Formats: sequence, C-alpha cells, structure tokens
Amino acid sequence: MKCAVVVFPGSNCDRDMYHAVKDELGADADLVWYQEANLADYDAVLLPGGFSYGDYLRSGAMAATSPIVEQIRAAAEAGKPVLGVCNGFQILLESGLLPGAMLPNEKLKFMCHTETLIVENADTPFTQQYKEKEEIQIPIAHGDGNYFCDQTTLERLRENKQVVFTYQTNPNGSAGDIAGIVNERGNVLGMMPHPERAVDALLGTDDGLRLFQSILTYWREHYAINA
Amino acid sequence: MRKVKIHITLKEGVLDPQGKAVQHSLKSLEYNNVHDVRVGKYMEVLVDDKEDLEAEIDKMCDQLLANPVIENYTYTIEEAG
Amino acid sequence: MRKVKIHITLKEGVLDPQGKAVQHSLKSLEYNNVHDVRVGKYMEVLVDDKEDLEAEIDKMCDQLLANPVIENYTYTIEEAG
Amino acid sequence: MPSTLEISPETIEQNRLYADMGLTDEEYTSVVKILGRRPNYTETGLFSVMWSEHCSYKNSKPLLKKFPTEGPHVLQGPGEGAGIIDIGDDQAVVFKIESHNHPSAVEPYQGAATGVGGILRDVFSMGARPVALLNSLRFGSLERPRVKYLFEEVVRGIAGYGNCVGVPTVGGEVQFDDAYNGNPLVNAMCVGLIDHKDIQKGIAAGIGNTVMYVGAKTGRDGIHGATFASEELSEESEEKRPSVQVGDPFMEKLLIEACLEVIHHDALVGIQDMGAAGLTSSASEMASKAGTGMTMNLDHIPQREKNMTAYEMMLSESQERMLLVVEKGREEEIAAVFRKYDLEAVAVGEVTDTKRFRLEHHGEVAADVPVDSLAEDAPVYHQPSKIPEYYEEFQRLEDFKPVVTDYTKTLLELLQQPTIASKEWVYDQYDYMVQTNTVVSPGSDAAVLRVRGTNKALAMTTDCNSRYIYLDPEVGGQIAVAEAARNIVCSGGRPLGITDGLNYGSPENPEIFWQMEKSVDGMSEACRMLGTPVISGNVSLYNESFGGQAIYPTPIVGMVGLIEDVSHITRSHAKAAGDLIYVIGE
Ligand SMILES: Nc1ncnc2c1ncn2[C@@H]1O[C@H](COP(=O)(O)OP(=O)(O)O)[C@@H](O)[C@H]1O
Repeated sequence: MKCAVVVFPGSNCDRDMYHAVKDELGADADLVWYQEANLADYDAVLLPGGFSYGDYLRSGAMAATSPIVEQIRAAAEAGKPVLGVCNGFQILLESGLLPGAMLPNEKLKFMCHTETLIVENADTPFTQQYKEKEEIQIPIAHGDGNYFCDQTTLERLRENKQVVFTYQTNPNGSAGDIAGIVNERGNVLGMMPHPERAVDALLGTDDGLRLFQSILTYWREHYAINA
Repeated sequence: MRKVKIHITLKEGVLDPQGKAVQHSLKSLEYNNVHDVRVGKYMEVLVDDKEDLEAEIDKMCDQLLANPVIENYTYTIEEAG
Repeated sequence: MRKVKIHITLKEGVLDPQGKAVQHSLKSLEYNNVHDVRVGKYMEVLVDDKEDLEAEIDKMCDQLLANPVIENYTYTIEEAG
Repeated sequence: MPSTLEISPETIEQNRLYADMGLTDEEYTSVVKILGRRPNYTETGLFSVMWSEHCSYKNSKPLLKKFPTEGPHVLQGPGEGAGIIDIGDDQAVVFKIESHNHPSAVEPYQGAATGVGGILRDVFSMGARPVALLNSLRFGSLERPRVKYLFEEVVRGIAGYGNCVGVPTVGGEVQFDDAYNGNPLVNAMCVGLIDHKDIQKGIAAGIGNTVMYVGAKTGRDGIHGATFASEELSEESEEKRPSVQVGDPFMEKLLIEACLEVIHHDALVGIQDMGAAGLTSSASEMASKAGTGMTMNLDHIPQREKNMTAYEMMLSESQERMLLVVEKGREEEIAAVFRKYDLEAVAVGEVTDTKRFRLEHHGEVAADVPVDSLAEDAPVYHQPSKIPEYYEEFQRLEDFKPVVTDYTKTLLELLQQPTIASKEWVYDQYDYMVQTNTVVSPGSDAAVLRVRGTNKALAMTTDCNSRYIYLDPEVGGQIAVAEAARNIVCSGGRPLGITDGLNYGSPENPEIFWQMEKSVDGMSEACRMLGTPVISGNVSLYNESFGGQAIYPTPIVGMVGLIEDVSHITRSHAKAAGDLIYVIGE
C-alpha cells in the first residue's frame, strides 16, 4: 500500500503522519506537496494536521479551495481510504467531503492532552482492528475542534453509523460528543484526535497504530490482489 | 476602485462560543444590562470596479469568505476613498 | 432594548496577516482585481437602553472588546428589532 | 518622490536629537570622530540601535566575559545566532534563550508571540530544525486585573505562535511576585537539531556576491518611539505612530521550511535572521564578521507601507524576515527555492571590499559608515557597583525557622500559591506533542525528547528562583544552575551546557549592577563546577516598574542535557503504591 501524505503550506503534522505510516506501520509513504501531487499514484490519501494557511479566516478554509481538493474528491469517489486528522478533518469539512463545520472550542482555548475515545463503529476501513465501544487513548491538540452540524444531520450521522469516534468526556463542545465521522460510503474519515501521535508506547500510547493497521488490512482485502 | 464591506455572522441556531465568552466577561465587569453578544467577522476588500461586481462578490463569499454551513454574509459596495 | 453594532479593525500600519492570506487565496482563485483585504471583527451587542449608553459602549470597547494598542473601533446604536 | 524633510545633521547636534534615539553626548561625539563629520539622520539611527544595550551589550560585556564558554563538545559558543553542542553521531544540539519583556508589557499577545518567532529564527538561521520551545515567565500578583490579563494573553501568544509553526512547547516556568507588577518577564528558548555538515554562518563573504531579502515586507513596526516625537510632519503623525510588531506564524512556518531547504544549496554563502534592529544589525554584522563591506539599495526592500524613509526601513523590527548572501549570478536558483513556498527572495545589495556600510535610497546616499564601527566599536562601560543596603540588612538577620503546627493545612496553603500550583492551565494550551518526539511532557522535572533515528534523547529545562537571587545573588546564581542540572540529571540526562537570559533593572544603578555582577559570578562558578559552558544568551536591562522599582534580578538558566539511552529516561511522578521514597543530599 502506498500512502500520500499531502503537505499544505502550514501543515505541521505531515512528518509525524509520514513516520507513523512508514516507520511504525511499515507501509510505503510519500510526503507530497499540494501543488505537485498526483494522487492517482496512491492507494490511500492522508491529510495531516497543522495550521494550513495559518488557520486564518477559518481552519482549513483556504486549503479547501486549492486544486488538489478535486484529486482528493476523486480518490474518495474511487473508494480509496481518505483520512483527515485535525486540520485534515477541517479541510474535509470545508471542502464538503464530510458534513458539518468546526467552531472554536467551547472554552475558546487551544488544548493539548490525551483523551479517551470510544470506538462507536468498528466496521469501517479505519477501525476494523478495534472492538465496538472499545476505549482508546489518543491525543488531541486543537483550538477549533467544536464539531457542529444541524440536528437532522446529526440524526442521519447516527442512523448511518457515520459517527466513528466519540469523546468519553467532551472536551470542546462538539455536537454529540463527536470526535470523528466517516462519509456515507465509509471510506473518508475525519477526526480531530491525532492517531499518528499514538503509535509508539514510548511517547505515552500506541492505541492509534491499529487505525493505520486497519487501513492496511482493508487495502489488502480489497485492492492488493489487483495491485 | 471599490471598497466592499463584508459582514459575516453566525447563522441563527449556531452556538457562538466567542459571543458567549464576551458576554460573560462583560457581565463580570458589571455591565449588567447586556443581554446577548454575537461575534462575527468584518472585512474590507478593495477591488477594481467591473460589471457584475456583485455577482463576483457573492461568488467570493460562497467560495471562500463565508462557510454556508454556519455563516451568513451581507455586504455593501462603496466608492473607495 | 438596543442593538449595538460594533466594528473593530486593525489600526493603519499594523500588519494584518489574516488579510494578507485571504488576499493571496483570492488571487489564487483568480480574482485578479483584488488589491487589498483587511479582516476585522464585527459584534452585535443587545443592551437595555439607558442614559449615556454611548459612554458605556465606549468604555466596554476600551476595556474589553477592542485592543486599543492595535485596534480601532466604531459603532452604531439601533432600535433592537 | 516626496521624501520627508530630513532633519539636518546640524539640527541633530544642536537639538541633541541623538539623545532621543538613545545616544549619550559622549557616544555622539565618538560617532562624529569615527565619521570625521556629523552623522545624518539615518546614520544617527544606525549608531543608536547598534550601540544600544540590546545589540552591543555595552553594559554587560565585562560580565559576560566571566562565563565559561568553552568545552570539548562546544561547536559554537556565544556570538552567532545560537550556540551549538555536539551530541555525537555527527549531530548537534542548537539552543538559545531570548527575552521579549518590554513588547509583552505593551501588547502581551503579540509581544510573546513575536518573542517566540524571534528565537525560532535564531535557531533555524543556523541551519537547525527547531525541535522544542521552552519559556520562562514572571508576572506580578494575579489579583491585579492587568496582571491577569498580561498572564493570559502572554500564554495565549506563546501558544498561538508555537502551535502554528509546529514546534512543541515542552517546558518552562512561571513565577508570580509583586516585584513584577509593572514589568513582566517573557523569555523564550528554542532548541534545534542539526547535522554538523549543515551548520550555517551569518557572514557576508565573497566580494561581489548578492545580498538577498526574504520574508515579510518591511513596515513601520517597532520603530523607536522617541524619534517620532521629533518628527515635524504633523499631518501624518497619527498614521506614523510607531506600531506594534505583529507576528505571522504562518509566514514563519514557510520560512522555516524554505530556509532548511535552501541551506543545502551550494549557492548560499551566509544567512541570518533580522532580529532586533532588523536590517541594520543583520546586514552590518554579516559584513563585519566577514571582514567585508556592503552596499544596499533600499528602493528594492519590499515595503508594506508607503513613503518609508531610509531611517524607518533600517530600524524597522518587522517580523519574519531573513537576510541571505548568495553567489553572484545564482540568485534565481535561490529565489526558486523560496518561490515554492510563496516567498519572494529579492536582491537588495552587494558585498563589497570597502569595509563600509553604504545605503542608497532614491538615487541618493542615505548612509555611508565604516561597517566595523557599527558592529564592533560600540563603547563598553564598566559600571560602578555597590553592595545594596537591603543585602547587608538581610545578612544581619537571624535565620528564620517557620513553626508548622498543622502540616496538612500548611501543605494545602503552599499548593495554592500560584507559583507552586500546577501549571496545567498553561501547558494544556501548548501543543507539546507535535513532531512526535516528546517522551516526557510538561509536568515533570525536565522535558525529554527522543532524537528520532537514534537511541538518544535530549532533556531540557528552564530554571531561576529570583527570590534566592535577590536575597543573595551569588549563591542564588549557583542555585539556578544547580537546579537546572538536577532537573536534567533526574530525568536521566548528562548536562551539556546552558543558555542564559539575564533580566535585571538599570545597570546604571550601582546596587543593581552589583546584583548583576554577583549573580553572574555565581552562575559562572556553578557552570565551571558542573562542566556546563554558556553557549548563548540574552541580556535585558532596565526592567523597572513605572515607579522606578526594579524587578528581582532574574538570570534565567536554560539547560540541555543528553540522555545516552532512552531506557534511562525517568519521570518525576510516583509510579506505584508501596515504592520506597529516599531523600538524597543534605
Ligand atoms: N510557562 C510554561 N510553559 C510550559 N511548561 C511549563 C510552564 N510553566 C511550568 N511548566 C511546566 O510545569 C511543570 C512544573 O513547573 P514548575 O512549577 O516551575 O516546577 P519546577 O519547580 O519543578 O520547575 C514543569 O514540567 C514545567 O515544564
């Protein structure tokens, strides 16, 4: 499996994502500059965290207008796994690949610490290695992680099992305690917590590693034969 | 040249954490007559005039400046001083 | 009840990184007629009317809503709808 | 072009306008002697900033000489952007601390943010990737609304900048005391990692080579206020008010990536950030260090505002700017690297063999002075020193032994002291994990970061108990270094060296100068004993409240240590019930 880690101006978790996939998962990965990327060459697309365009105006808004977004959309439509973490999630929201929007954290402060997440749906390309309702430790680090969507959307997300992760204790005011959601098809995941920061027990937790392993397994089951 | 003054506000029904915080701070400074605060953005954009400027500003707002999921926008166009 | 509409803008000469970034983005979206963008804040404050309301709003702005070192503010007071 | 009516050299002398800019009568006289004529307005400005304490260390130089600065593992001592220490495997650690006290007192968010930005540039201009930030903060009593505001905004500013550029803020300290009511301290430290082969120097070598400007445009940011008081053009005066420096961490992030890419380009000769005194200090120091001269054409300086004068451009402290020297004829190759990051690199001058610093503007010579006179001929003062009365009084006091009757109550009271209480409120706002190397995060004795690809780790801490230093500067100085060393050792590391952030009141007050002298003596002695040379540092003087009350002497120690094996890392928290507790030492 070959992963593209898309680097936008201001991305800053790009190398962390790259190392997680390359060193800890052992998959192939490239850091690809947003203007030079050809995502058709890759099996999975990873949008890292950071402050694309300084998070000026709205987090992820300016990155969401760059031409690479059409390639990301195409990858999603082709059924490839697309993962957006933190700023990557915000970019997916701003570009309409996932429903909803991000507001500033309820307490208006940036926060950085490890949270307990609950795996709400263990039947996605990103979570098959977890058990449903399993509690996992994953760091968060964000200022605008207060997920918002209207009531109808929230109900639809729940009905379709699109809510993949929730916070055990809501840190930021997110609707429905949502920490991560997938699109209807299930191959585009956006999440505020950072699984790439949770791949080595030396740094506190490796509960995020199975998320990447899930992607790899999914790819092996669905695509590796043809590849 | 035109100066476009754009107001971007949160939609009704969208919680406004910033507004809430400001309101709370005002209260603790003993401004007890404040009932509500909403915080939005205000932009001044300097553009060359052209035909259909309004249509272009609408497009800018829809594409980038405002997020239709949570925000509304209004604007006025003035002669740039 | 009154609705106070407050505009807070960066003082002339103060760097506006946000405005610069937005301008740059608009350019890459091929709005080539944009010459400048400045981003500020817009607040709507709902207050009970009182004597000297203006003096009170000035005080609020100076004390909390605006940062007098880098920002200017203006406001209008309207009948709350 | 309507250039502003430049004030004549005669007027500057007659009305002592140089004094408004910070030059003394004697200093002005020596400038006249160096030039063989009266300096014009721009030249007076150049000397005033380069001969300021901030750039010249004119009051602190004699003290700084006392510090041990050498060691077998020191690759770069004080003098460049930051110091460098070998950590084996052809790798080195780069670090420095810097203060941003006065800007933070005026505009705390931007003051703190730009402080972080400045120290980052010091480190990546050496060619190192910044891997960690720390800070050391002092505020007055939290019961004062203004102090509370300063505290909250400073923390927000540090977070806002550090989080955005993606460098983890992994440690620091906060102390609250009435001594800082009118004058908070905001010191920021940056640690970087570098391969020996990538070490850069800020030199303008190679006659004929091109000087290039990269980064944010120059505005009228942070220009010394006094000079505006003497401006005669009243119409624009409101608009021309000295404006606060605003940081743009997004621009900085682009600069970091672009600069770390460009250092691998063989057309690059020298690189330096524009820190205090912006263009003036970076350009003149680069030439002076290389033994060359430099000519710049200010018409080419990217400008954010209209009608900027030579004086304004040279003294502007606009942030996120770098100066490069590039092999002649290869400017385009360098510009292409920056273009990828949407940054413009512009040719603004040339390295000359004249040893002069020459500025042209609108077809005229705006300044022409010997370059070494700016960078090296600043006066050095040996201030008188006097033992303060308070100190003698304290020495006569009996030792105070508190009587504790209710240990629980006293403990709880102690834990509620803002200085002692948990600082989680602070560091929860810092992204201390980005770059995924943080093994020990804030909340322990020292922060520990692994060195990716090796089995090594780095431990780092900032420490200074300024009350001890106030009570006895010499012993207090020793304690500060020793405390830092203990924090490193407790974490499993061997102390390598320190950077020092010297914050004091006015050196012209003999009692304060005594505090400076003695604390530096104490720190030097401890550094010698512990084998931790001082490889970089910063001096911030005149830290006084409006009433003229000086802060406590606050020489902050930033220390970095090496952990040979990640399995040796220890944390400070209790691990399991039933574990034994030992007390070691006296
Ligand atoms: N300004 C700060 N920034 C980041 N971390 C901080 C800051 N202040 C304190 N900390 C962290 O909080 C912990 C406790 O700090 P402090 O109360 O100064 O303890 P100590 O006396 O052990 O140095 C340390 O790990 C320190 O790094």
